[in-house]
Amino acid sequence: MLHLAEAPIRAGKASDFPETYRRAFRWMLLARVAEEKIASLFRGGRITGGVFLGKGQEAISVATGIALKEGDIFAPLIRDQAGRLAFGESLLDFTLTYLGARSGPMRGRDGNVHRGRPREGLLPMISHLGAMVSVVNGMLLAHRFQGKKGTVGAASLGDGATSTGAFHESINQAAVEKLPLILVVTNNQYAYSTPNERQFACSDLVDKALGYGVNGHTVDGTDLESCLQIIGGAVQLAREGNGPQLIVASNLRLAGHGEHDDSHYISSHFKELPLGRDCIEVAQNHLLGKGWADASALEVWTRECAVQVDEAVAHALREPAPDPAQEEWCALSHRHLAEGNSAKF
Amino acid sequence: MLHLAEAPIRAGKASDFPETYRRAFRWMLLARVAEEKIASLFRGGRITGGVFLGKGQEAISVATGIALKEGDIFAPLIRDQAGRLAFGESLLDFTLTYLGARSGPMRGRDGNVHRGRPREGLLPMISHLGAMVSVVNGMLLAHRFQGKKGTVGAASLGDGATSTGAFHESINQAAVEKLPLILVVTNNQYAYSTPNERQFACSDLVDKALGYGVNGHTVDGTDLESCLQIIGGAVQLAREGNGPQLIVASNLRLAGHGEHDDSHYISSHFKELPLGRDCIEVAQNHLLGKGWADASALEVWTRECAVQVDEAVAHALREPAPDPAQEEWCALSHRHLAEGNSAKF
Amino acid sequence: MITYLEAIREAQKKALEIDPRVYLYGQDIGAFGGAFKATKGLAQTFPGRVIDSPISEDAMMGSAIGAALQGMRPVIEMQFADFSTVGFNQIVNQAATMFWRTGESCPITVRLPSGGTPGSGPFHSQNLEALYAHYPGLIILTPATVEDAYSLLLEAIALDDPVIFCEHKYLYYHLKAESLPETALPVGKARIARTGRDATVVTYSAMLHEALAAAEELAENGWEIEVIDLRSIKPLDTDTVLASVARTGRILAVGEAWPWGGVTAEVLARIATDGFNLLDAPPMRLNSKDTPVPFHPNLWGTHRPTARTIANALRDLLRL
Amino acid sequence: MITYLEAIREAQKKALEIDPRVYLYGQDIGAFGGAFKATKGLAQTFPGRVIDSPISEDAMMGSAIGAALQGMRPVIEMQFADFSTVGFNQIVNQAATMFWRTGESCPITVRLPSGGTPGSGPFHSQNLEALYAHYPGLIILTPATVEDAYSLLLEAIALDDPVIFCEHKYLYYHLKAESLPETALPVGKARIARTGRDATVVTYSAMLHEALAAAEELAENGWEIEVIDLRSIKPLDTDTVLASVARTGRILAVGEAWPWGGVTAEVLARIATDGFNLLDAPPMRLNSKDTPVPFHPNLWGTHRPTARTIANALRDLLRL
Ligand SMILES: Cc1ncc(C[n+]2csc(CCOP(=O)(O)OP(=O)(O)O)c2C)c(N)n1
Ligand SMILES: Cc1ncc(C[n+]2csc(CCOP(=O)(O)OP(=O)(O)O)c2C)c(N)n1
Ligand SMILES: [Mg+2]
Ligand SMILES: [Mg+2]
Repeated sequence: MLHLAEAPIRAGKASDFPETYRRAFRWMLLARVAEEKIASLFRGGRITGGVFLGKGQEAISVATGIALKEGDIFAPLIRDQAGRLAFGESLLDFTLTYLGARSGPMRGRDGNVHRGRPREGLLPMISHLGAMVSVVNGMLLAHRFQGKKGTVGAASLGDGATSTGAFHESINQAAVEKLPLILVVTNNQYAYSTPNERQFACSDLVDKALGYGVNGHTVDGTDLESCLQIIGGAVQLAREGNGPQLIVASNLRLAGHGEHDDSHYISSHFKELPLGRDCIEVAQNHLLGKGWADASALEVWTRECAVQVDEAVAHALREPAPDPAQEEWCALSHRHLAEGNSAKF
Repeated sequence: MLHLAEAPIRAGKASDFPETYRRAFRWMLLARVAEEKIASLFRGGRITGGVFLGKGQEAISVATGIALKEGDIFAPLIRDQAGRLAFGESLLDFTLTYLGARSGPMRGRDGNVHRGRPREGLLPMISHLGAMVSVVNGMLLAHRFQGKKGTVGAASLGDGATSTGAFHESINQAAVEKLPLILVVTNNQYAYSTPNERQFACSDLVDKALGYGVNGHTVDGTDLESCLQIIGGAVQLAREGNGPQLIVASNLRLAGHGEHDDSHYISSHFKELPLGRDCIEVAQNHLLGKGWADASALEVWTRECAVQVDEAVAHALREPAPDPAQEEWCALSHRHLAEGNSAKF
Repeated sequence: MITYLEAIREAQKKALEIDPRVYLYGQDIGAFGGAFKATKGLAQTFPGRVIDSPISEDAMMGSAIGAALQGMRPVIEMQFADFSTVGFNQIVNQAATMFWRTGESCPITVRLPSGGTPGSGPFHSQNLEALYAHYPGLIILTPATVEDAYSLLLEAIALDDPVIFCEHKYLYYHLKAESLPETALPVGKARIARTGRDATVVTYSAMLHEALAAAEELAENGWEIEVIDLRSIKPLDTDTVLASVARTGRILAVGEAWPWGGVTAEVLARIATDGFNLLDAPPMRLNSKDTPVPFHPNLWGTHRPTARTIANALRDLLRL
Repeated sequence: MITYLEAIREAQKKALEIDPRVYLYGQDIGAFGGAFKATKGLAQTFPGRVIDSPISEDAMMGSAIGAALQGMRPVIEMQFADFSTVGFNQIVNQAATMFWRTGESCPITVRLPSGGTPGSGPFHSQNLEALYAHYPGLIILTPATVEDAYSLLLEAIALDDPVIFCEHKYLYYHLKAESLPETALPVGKARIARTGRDATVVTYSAMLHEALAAAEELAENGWEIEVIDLRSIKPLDTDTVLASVARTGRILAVGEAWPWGGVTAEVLARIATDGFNLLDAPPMRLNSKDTPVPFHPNLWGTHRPTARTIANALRDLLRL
């Protein structure tokens, strides 16, 4: 996997918490800047299909990605740009996929948030909500068969996805098998336009943990420090053999469902609550307040992010689009068993 | 609907608890005797397909059926013979369906436990576990649209069926819509051969209630008195507008999964626990102990049940089998839109 | 001018107006008006009858079936046809079997926003009509025109049987008509969209427009291609197709779905068995390729049949 | 003597023996040995590799996909094919698209106990091969013999692509062979089960035996019917079928599944397009009726094709 963005940020050793915090913050920043760039390309008509942003979700996402190690599994969802970067996905995978480049990991066959590299533990989501969790279970089961120890698997879900049968079957399966699954549910108050009260009736989604016999954790998703601690702690628990961990993080989606959506339906009430804060602003203030970074460092980081993003976009824009004539129209790895490669079939 | 079995048992007015108890007991007895008869016909090779008994489950089932009124909905599962009778299903529906008679409610098209009369609120189960619950939700939604008040809908499930996505989606749906759904989960310790510990990891299935935001109740499923009180109470709560009620009843399946199964896998440990008791014996002792019935009454009731069952079986055995030549091979109610009535298509 | 999407909205509006048993249920279809705005304004006009559902396709379908049994006429919107695979069991095993098992009809309408558009990719582009048609007990409608989007949807809601309504997203905004129709062919009748004498193209949904363009192209060289819009793929109007083949002697079936067991297979099997002696040349079919639907427009444009590939197939069929 | 069911068990046993990546997962398949005893004794012989699952078909399939990505070779038993509709999404959208999307193969085998037996009714009798074949990315096997039950299952597990293995419950105990085969035709090759020159019957799974009986019946009057066992319905061995039709000039396709878009539709569409000029008579097909599968044996026996109805169809085909 390409690690265009890795060098500058991973430079510092993550020996102490302020350093981890800074590192996490810089992934968040990079994700934010990268997504803003894609959004502007979208507005300029340069992106085909949907564009989905993680604005407001970076703290939760990065805390998940950063807690994972090589050999772990990560099944991100649509708002996980920050976590993907922290887990090790290259920024180029992001731009190449959004631009449908032949050289991207999805080769133009799939786009936008539907990308991954299964060999490196990064699962390419299918759209059907909830469907990735049991796939993570299976990878963890395989680790168990193969005698790999100490690995974990994390999957992201939204409040809305908790209503799917797939969510239920898979968390239950993980509980029965005592798998080291970390299920991060980001309750951003809405599923597309649908508010929580039309989605579930429990007072807190974490109340579901008891009914599955798994540990439950809640966290303020706007606060990077809490996210690093709670999610990091849950990952540790899973790693040490304590079975599945359900984390419910609260925040507000600070963008449309996709960039086509003006999200007018989001109640202004939420915007005034602490959960309506922008986690990047919160983290920035925290950095400054604690003296873990000063204004000029923030400026440098922002500039560095812009440079990386511009490079990744420029690179992707130069890459050739897929060529249907050279495309291998074959859905099987055993090519001789595939049918219908002629247009007539 | 025919009510062959109704007259003698419903004769007494259910004005007081002992009377309700007696009434419930007699449905249990009738169910037990009827099922034993079908089992013996099965052993004699007179029944095609599977035979599934509710032995050990009668108290829970009858308490559900008896708490329902005309206009209510009931979606029984495979072990609900007692509840079906109490709800008003005729014993003939049972025998005619098991024998595949043309005159039965399923006309030989479906058999054994797959029967019902939707117009009378009795849903014919499909086999896919969990699938009936949301159908009950829909009927209750319709009642709401139609301004029908005070009706409830009950659905039965087993411990195993709680692992289905359908269970999850439907109880959540009922909670969101605050529907008067009563979900009776009978934890008989096994799903076919699979013990609880391979099915779920929570310490008690009722712990799921909190995570859905619904009321939860537990009950000793071997004790008719508790079943009548707890299930009856839950039905009352739903009827009064308190939303879905999840009831978890514990017992042991005292028969094979079906009559083809010797259930050798059932741990003898369970058989010695209180939950391994036969609810009919428990109820019989209770009746005698309380002086609500004497030995001769029990004998009379048993004889009456045998007579009713014999009649229903004899009647069904005389009924003609379906005639393929007269069968209307048409899956649509708009016959003119159906295709393929010729064998060639 | 009214678009295909607006026609779908108008049909739902009319159904809500004329029939108190009708209600709509789906994700984000209430105040928000749906992912495609097919129900825009309806929640406001019909309070309590246009209901947001949780993301629970199985329970959505199950509850619709229950409500239908109890006398209602639910119309369910799947956010994309592709997500109906999660509610599949309720549709094919509960709704589709209900009448045959119990004699009670199950009048539900399931709207499936179907088909490919550029950039939609493998999970927002599927055409699932053949899946549902394979199961007994369902009616499958595939409107290709604004008029049919309106009239077939109204008829679907009025029918006592479960209907899978495959509306094509590619036509939502593109396709326009002067006005909504007053009368229409009934469900089960195909329509001759263009008359011809040299060959018959049988198709449906978005592919109709590609086929018409191909016919137009061949007309420049004097070929007269008859184009049939199936409208309903179950029931499938074999008679109209046979009558056309009787005139032209040649048939090409075109579908946007995958080839194996799709509409084109069913059409050709019927024509081969019942119209064998009417054929002057081997029948032909053209489908999308047997891979998932690609995201990139370059690939997508090659994956599905187009006017160009249809015209080429027709030249083959005419042995040009 | 070894039965079809025993062959399935032996294939799983052998796979567990020769390949440490193989494990089995399904409801009640562990100590209990499965609803049909297809895994009897295997949990004891291979501790930890034959695992009871919760009643969660979606998660069963999803976990198999994950394990396959991570280098394992899961074999999933659905308790009945009919229940795979609940795990449908993972099969068709996750497993089937994996290789095409990511270039990573997804070697899972899904065993579907399929098909009708007397008294099984609408929800324990289904034949779902056409559903899965419609989606790109899956291989669909339909063994009709004890030998194929063994060799195709072993090959399925060895293949790098997802395989839907449709084993027929009617054959489980009835069908017997002397011994397990040492060699076998590969996946994708049909087998000529009986040679003939007057007409070709193309079929698969349990219907093979009905077709052979029908051929036997017609043989009494001197007719020589060729019977082809497809073995694999995707890929479908069109070449073998075409070669047979080239000899006989007549074809009848027979399937136990529902008619619309089933195997018979696909076979006839291919023969009509690619073998039109080989045909001396209109091709024919015979399927189960377009209703759910009935419970009562009287109805069931009429719902599906039988030796008698196949023989009748053949007489039609031969214009007798
Ligand atoms: C099974 C399924 N049904 C419907 C959809 C369409 N859909 C995509 S995202 C979305 C909303 C998801 O909300 P949530 O889970 O809260 O995540 P968020 O977008 O808020 O991050 C919906 C309904 C889907 N992808 N899958
Ligand atoms: C979706 C689905 N998967 C599998 C089955 C097969 N099956 C029928 S009954 C059963 C066990 C059910 O156990 P439980 O829910 O505990 O009910 P019980 O039999 O104990 O009353 C299984 C696995 C099914 N009917 N539906
Ligand atoms: Mg959300
Ligand atoms: Mg049980």
